[in-house]
Amino acid sequence: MISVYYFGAIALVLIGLYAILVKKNLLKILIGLSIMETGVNLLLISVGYVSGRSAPILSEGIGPSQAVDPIPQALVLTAIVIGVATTAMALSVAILLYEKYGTLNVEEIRRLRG
Amino acid sequence: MVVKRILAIISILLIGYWLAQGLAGVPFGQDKMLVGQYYLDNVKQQTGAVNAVTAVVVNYRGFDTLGEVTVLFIASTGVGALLWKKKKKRTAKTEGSVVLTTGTKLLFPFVVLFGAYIFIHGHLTPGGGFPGGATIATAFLLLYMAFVVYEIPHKAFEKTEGLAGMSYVLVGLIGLAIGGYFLFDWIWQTWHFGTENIGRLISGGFIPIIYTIIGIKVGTELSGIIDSMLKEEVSE
Amino acid sequence: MNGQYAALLIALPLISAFFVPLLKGAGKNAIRYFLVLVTAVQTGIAAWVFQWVYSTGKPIIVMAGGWKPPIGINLYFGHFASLFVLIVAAISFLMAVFSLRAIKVEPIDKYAMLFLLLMLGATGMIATGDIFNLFVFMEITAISAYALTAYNKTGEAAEASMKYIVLGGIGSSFFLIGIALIYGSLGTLNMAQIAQLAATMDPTVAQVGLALIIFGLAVEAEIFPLNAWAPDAYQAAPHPITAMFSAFVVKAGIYAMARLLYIMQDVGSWSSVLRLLIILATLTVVIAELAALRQRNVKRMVAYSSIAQIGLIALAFALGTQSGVDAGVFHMINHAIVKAMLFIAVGYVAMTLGGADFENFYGLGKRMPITAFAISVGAIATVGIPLFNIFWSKVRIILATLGMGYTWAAVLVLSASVVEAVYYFRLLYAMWFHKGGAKVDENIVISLMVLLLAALVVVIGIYPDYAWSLAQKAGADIFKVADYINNVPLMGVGA
Amino acid sequence: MNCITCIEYMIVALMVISAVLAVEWRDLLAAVVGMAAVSLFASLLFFMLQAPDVAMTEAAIGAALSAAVFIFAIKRTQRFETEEEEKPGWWVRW
Repeated sequence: MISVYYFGAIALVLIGLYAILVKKNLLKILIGLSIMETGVNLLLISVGYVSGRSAPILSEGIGPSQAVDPIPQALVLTAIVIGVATTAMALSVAILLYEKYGTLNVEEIRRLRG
Repeated sequence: MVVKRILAIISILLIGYWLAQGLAGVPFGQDKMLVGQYYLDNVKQQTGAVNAVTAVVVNYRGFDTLGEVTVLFIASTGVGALLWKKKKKRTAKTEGSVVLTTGTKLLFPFVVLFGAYIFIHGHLTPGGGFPGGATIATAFLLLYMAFVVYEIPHKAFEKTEGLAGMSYVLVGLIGLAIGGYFLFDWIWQTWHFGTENIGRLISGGFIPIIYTIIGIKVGTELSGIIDSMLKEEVSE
Repeated sequence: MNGQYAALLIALPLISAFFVPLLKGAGKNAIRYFLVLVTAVQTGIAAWVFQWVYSTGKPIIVMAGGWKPPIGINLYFGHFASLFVLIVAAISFLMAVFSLRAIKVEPIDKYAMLFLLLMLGATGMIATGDIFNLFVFMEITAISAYALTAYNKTGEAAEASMKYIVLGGIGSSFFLIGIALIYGSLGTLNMAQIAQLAATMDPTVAQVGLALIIFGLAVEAEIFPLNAWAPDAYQAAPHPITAMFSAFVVKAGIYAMARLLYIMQDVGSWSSVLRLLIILATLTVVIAELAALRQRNVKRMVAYSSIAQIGLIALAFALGTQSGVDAGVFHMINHAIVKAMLFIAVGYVAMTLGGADFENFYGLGKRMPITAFAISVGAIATVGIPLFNIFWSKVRIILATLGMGYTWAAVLVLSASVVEAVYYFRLLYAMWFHKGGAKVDENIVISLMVLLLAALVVVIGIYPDYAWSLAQKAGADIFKVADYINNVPLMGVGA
Repeated sequence: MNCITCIEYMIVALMVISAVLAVEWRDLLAAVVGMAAVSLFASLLFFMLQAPDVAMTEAAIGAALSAAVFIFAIKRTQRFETEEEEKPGWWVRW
C-alpha cells in the first residue's frame, strides 16, 4: 500500500507530464512544468518525513531524536527557487516568441517559420 | 486525435507504475537518516542555529545556496537580456482603486519591515532569506499594481544586486583567508562570537549576515523580474 | 599555496559576474575586455591546479565551509576534473577573445554575466562531489544556456530556447526524483559515500533511480530521445556560445553521467542500465549522421556532426571497461579542440559573408584561405583520417566496442562514419574546387586562434602519446571507484 | 481512520483536482489560478509533513510570485488557448 503523500506527488508529476506531452499552447506547457516541479518537491519532502516527529527546529523541549530529516527540506528550498527562476526565464522566452510570431501555438509557430 | 490522447495517457500511467515500483523500496515515514541525524545531533554546537534547516541551507550546504542565489541572478539577468528594448515604458492604463492606493501607501513600509524580520530571524524561526526576499518583492509588486507610473530605481537596484552577490562571495573568501576553507563560518568557529546566547538573535555565526544578503538580493532580483515583465516597448 | 585555494575556480567567475553591473557605466568595450581578463586569470588558476594534481598525483579535495564530507559539500579536483577545468577555462578564454568581434547585439553587460556563469556552471559540474550540488550546477549551466540561446532575439532563437527549456525542465524534474530515491534509500548525497554503500541498495530502487538520473542528464548530454533541442540551439545561438556548447557544456553533462554511472557500479541492476545506454548512444550516432547529410546550413550540419561524436563518447563510456573509458576521455579532449576550431571558423565565415548557408562556402579556399584551411583540417580530422587526432580515439573506441563483443554497434558506428565522410568531403569540394566571390580580408586575431587550434590537432595526431597518457590517467580517475572512495576523506557517519 | 488522516486525504484530493483543472481549463488566467491553488495545497501538505520553512517558501514564491509572473506574461500575450487538431510532442521532433 502506497502512502497518500507519495500518491499525490506522483499524480502531480504525471499530470504535469501529460500537459507537456499533449498541450500545444506554450503557457499551458509551462503550467504543466510548474505543476510537475511542485510534485517533485512534495515527493522529496515526503521521503524525508519520519512519522510522529516534529519540525527540525530545536528550541525548548525538542531533542535531536524527535525531529524529522532536515536535508530534504533544505534541498526543496533550493529546488523551489530554481523552479521559479526557470519559470520566469521560460515566460520571457514565450513573450519573445509571441512578439515575433503573434501566436503561442507551437504548431503554428513551426508553420510560420516554414 | 483521441487515439493519441489515450496513447499519451497509457504511456504516462506506465511511467507512473514504474515510479511507484521504485518508491515502494523507500517506505514512507520511516527513519532513514544517516547524515541528517548527524546534523540534528550537532547543529547547536557547530553552528549556533536553532533551526536545523537554516543551518543546513546556509552553513553545512552553503555551497548549494551560493549556487541557488546564482540561479536567481541568472534568471533576472536573462529576463532583462531577452526583454531588452531600447526604450520602454509601463503601459498600464487604469490606476488602482482608492482602497488599493491608500492601502499600499500605508502597508508598504510594514511589508518591507516584515520581510526584513523574516530573514533576520532565519536561524531561530521558520523562514529565512528566500521567503523574506519574496515578501519584499511583494511590497514592490503592490506599488506596481497601485500606481500607473511607478518604477523601481533600476540602476540602484542592479548595483545593489551585484554588490549583495559580491559580498556573499567575499564572506566566503574571508572564510578562506581566516579559516582556510571557502565559506568557512569564521564568526562562530574562529571568534566564538555569541556562543552563550544560542536561541537568541545575536548568535548563529554568519547565518544572519548571509541571510540578510540573500534577502536583499532576492528582493531586488524578483522586483527586477517583475519590472522587466511589466514594461513594453514604446515606438518613438 | 594551500590546495583549498582551488575554490577560487568557482569564486572568481562568480564574483566577476556580480561585478559586471557595477562596470556598466564604463562602456561596452570595458566589459568586453573585462571578460577576456577574467577568463585569462581563470585559465591561469586552472593551469596551476592542473600542474599541482599531475605533479603530485593526488587529487585536491576542496571542502566548502570546512566540513568534512559527507557532512559538507566537497569539490573533487582529480585527474579528470583538473584536466577538463583547464580545457573549459582555455576555451572560454578563446571564446571571450572571439566575442570581441562576434557579439554586436545589445545588451553586452548581460551577455558577459551569462557567459561567465555558463563557464562557472560547467566548471562546477565537472568538479563537484555531491549529487545535489551537481543538480544545482546543472541548473546554472542550463538556465544560462537557455538565456544565451535566445540572446540574438530572433524567432528561431526563441523557439530553440523554448524547446531547450521544455526538455531541460522535464530532465531536471526527473533528475530530482532520482536524487529523492537514492537519498531515501541511502540517507546520503555524497558521491563517495554513495559508491561505498551502493552494494547495500535495493536493486529495484537503484535501477529506477539510476535510470531517472541518466534520463535527466541525457538532456544536457544530448543522448538520442532528448536531444531535439541541440541542432536548433546550435544554429540559433551566437557563434562563440555554439562553440562553448559543443566544446564543454555537453562534455560536462556526459562526464556527470559517466561519473554517476560508475559510482553506482556495485548495485545489482547495473548491467541492464548499461545495455540501455549502449543502444541509445548508437542510435544517437546513426540518426545524427543521417540528419546531417541533408542539411543546407553548414553550422547546422556541424552541429549534427557534433551530436554524433557525443554519441560515440557516450558509447565508449557505456561499455563499462577501462579501455572504453580511456578512449572516451581521449575522444572528449580531441573533440573539444576540433569542434571549437570548426565552430570559430564557421562562425567567422557566417559573420563576414552574412550567413552559414552552403552557397556561401563556394570557393572559400580563395576567398578566406586561412579560415578555409582550418575548416578543412577540422573536417578531415572529424572523419577520422590517420595523422589527425580523432583517428586515434575513434580507433580505440571501436576496438573497445569490439572487445566487449558489441559487433553490431561497431558496424553501425563505422557505417555512420562513412556517411560523415560523404558530407564533409562535399563541403571540402565546394570550398576548394568551386568558383566564389572576391577575396576577403581575414582578422588577424581570429586567424591566429584557428591556426593555433589546427596546429594542436595535427600535433596530437602525429604524437598522440602525451595526450593519450593524460587521457589514461583521467580515465582511471573515473573508472577506479575504489581509489575515488579512498581519496575522499569520509568522516564515517553511520557507515 | 482518524481525523488527521481524513484531512490529509481531502487535501491531496483537492490538490489533484485543481491540477487536473489547471491543465484542462482553456482560459489561461483560470488555469494559472488553478496552478496557484495546487501550490497552496502543496504548501499545506508541507506544513503537515513538518516542514514549515518549505511551506512558507512555497506559499510566497511558488504560489504568489510565480502566479504573478504568469499573469504578467498572459497580459502581454493572449488569454485563451486556441482549439486545434492534436499533434503532440513538438519538442522531440528534429
